[in-house]
Amino acid sequence: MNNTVRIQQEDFSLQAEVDALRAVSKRIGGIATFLGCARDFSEGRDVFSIHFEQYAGMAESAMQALHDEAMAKFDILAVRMLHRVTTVHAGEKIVLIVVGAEHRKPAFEACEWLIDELKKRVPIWKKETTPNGDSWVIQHP
Amino acid sequence: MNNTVRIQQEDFSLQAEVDALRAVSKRIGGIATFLGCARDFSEGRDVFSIHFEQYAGMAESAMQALHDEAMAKFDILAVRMLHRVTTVHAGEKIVLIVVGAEHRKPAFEACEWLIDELKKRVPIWKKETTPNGDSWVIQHP
Amino acid sequence: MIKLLFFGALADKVGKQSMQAEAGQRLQDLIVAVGCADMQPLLVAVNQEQVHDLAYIVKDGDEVALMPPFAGG
Amino acid sequence: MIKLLFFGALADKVGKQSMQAEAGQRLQDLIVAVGCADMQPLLVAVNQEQVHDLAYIVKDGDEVALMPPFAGG
Repeated sequence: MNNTVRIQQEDFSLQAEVDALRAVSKRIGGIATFLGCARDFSEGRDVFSIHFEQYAGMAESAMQALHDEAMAKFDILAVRMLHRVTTVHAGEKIVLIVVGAEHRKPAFEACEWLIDELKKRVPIWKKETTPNGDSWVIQHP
Repeated sequence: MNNTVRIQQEDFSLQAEVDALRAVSKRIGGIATFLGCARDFSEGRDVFSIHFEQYAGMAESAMQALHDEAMAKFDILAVRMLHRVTTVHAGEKIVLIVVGAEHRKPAFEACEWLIDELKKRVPIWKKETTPNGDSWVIQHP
Repeated sequence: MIKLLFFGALADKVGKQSMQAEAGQRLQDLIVAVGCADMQPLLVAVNQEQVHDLAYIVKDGDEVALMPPFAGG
Repeated sequence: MIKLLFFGALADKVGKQSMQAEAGQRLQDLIVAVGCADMQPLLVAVNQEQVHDLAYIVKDGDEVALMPPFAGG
């Protein structure tokens, strides 16, 4: 299977990622995932598509650092993180976080922490195409 | 697709369930899932298999009530809940909760609330087969 | 008559999964009569709805379930 | 010489994605020199690590990135 932390253009398979994580250990009893998808509506206006841009190199190493920090900080057994950098349309997948742990509580905590921190620490930007033209998105906390 | 709330013997497909949920609305921006699997080790001893038993009828209606309560309580767009009632071995899937929302926070909250409440309110029991014989599991909070 | 159901560890202890019983008695008396009074914690459902008031008098046709704490997931 | 990179809305405003600049100047002076001083909030990375001390003097071969707040996920 591919690396546990990836930034890629191509779509990914939720099933393949969760299966790869489950194969890590039979001690895994709970798997929490977060899948982020493009919506057709944001901040009160239609969105036709979203274009993602990254700081190549720094983005992947920032994600790897989050992976390592989560493994140290939470009582979890495995993490997979993926972010697409391309142009997506409504309903398409953007980001995936999968966390496996013996028990559900740390799996949920780590999963939510990882997506929150990814938004703060990983150099990726997005530009939305709307009926009124293109605009860069300012992230809300 | 099948019902959004199900108790069944057969294994299920994470992919199929998440895809069915995503098809509900293009307003869905965040999907939180919890997948519970059988572990090969619990409470300090090996576990060969886990057998699940339900109060047929009441179990599915209790799950449906949780579904409806979550839809009313959280700012979410769709929920799918499945629980298997059969004998499973280490690594096999047991339970799945999938929650789709516009934003990630309520998706996580509802997903965690649903699995917590499922354990409290749905009449399902499990018996573990260990090297020392069978024993019914007493759930910890 | 009512139908009485036992689940999980309770079914093992009682040695059966179901039995018939007389209507007109309180749940608390029924629990004593079938030898489950010392099996705590004990959850009770009447017609598939959990009940907490054990003074409830079972009616003809009721389905009463005596259950150990749930352990799904 | 150093390499200067611009991302997202900053690249649009500056009208380019990268340029060369002289080593030996402080980050805060460099930001003023390339006309980005009024583009706040502004995040800065040197050699792919975020830095907060804008008194840092850029060295020959440094890769300096000027970035708007991140918006992944």
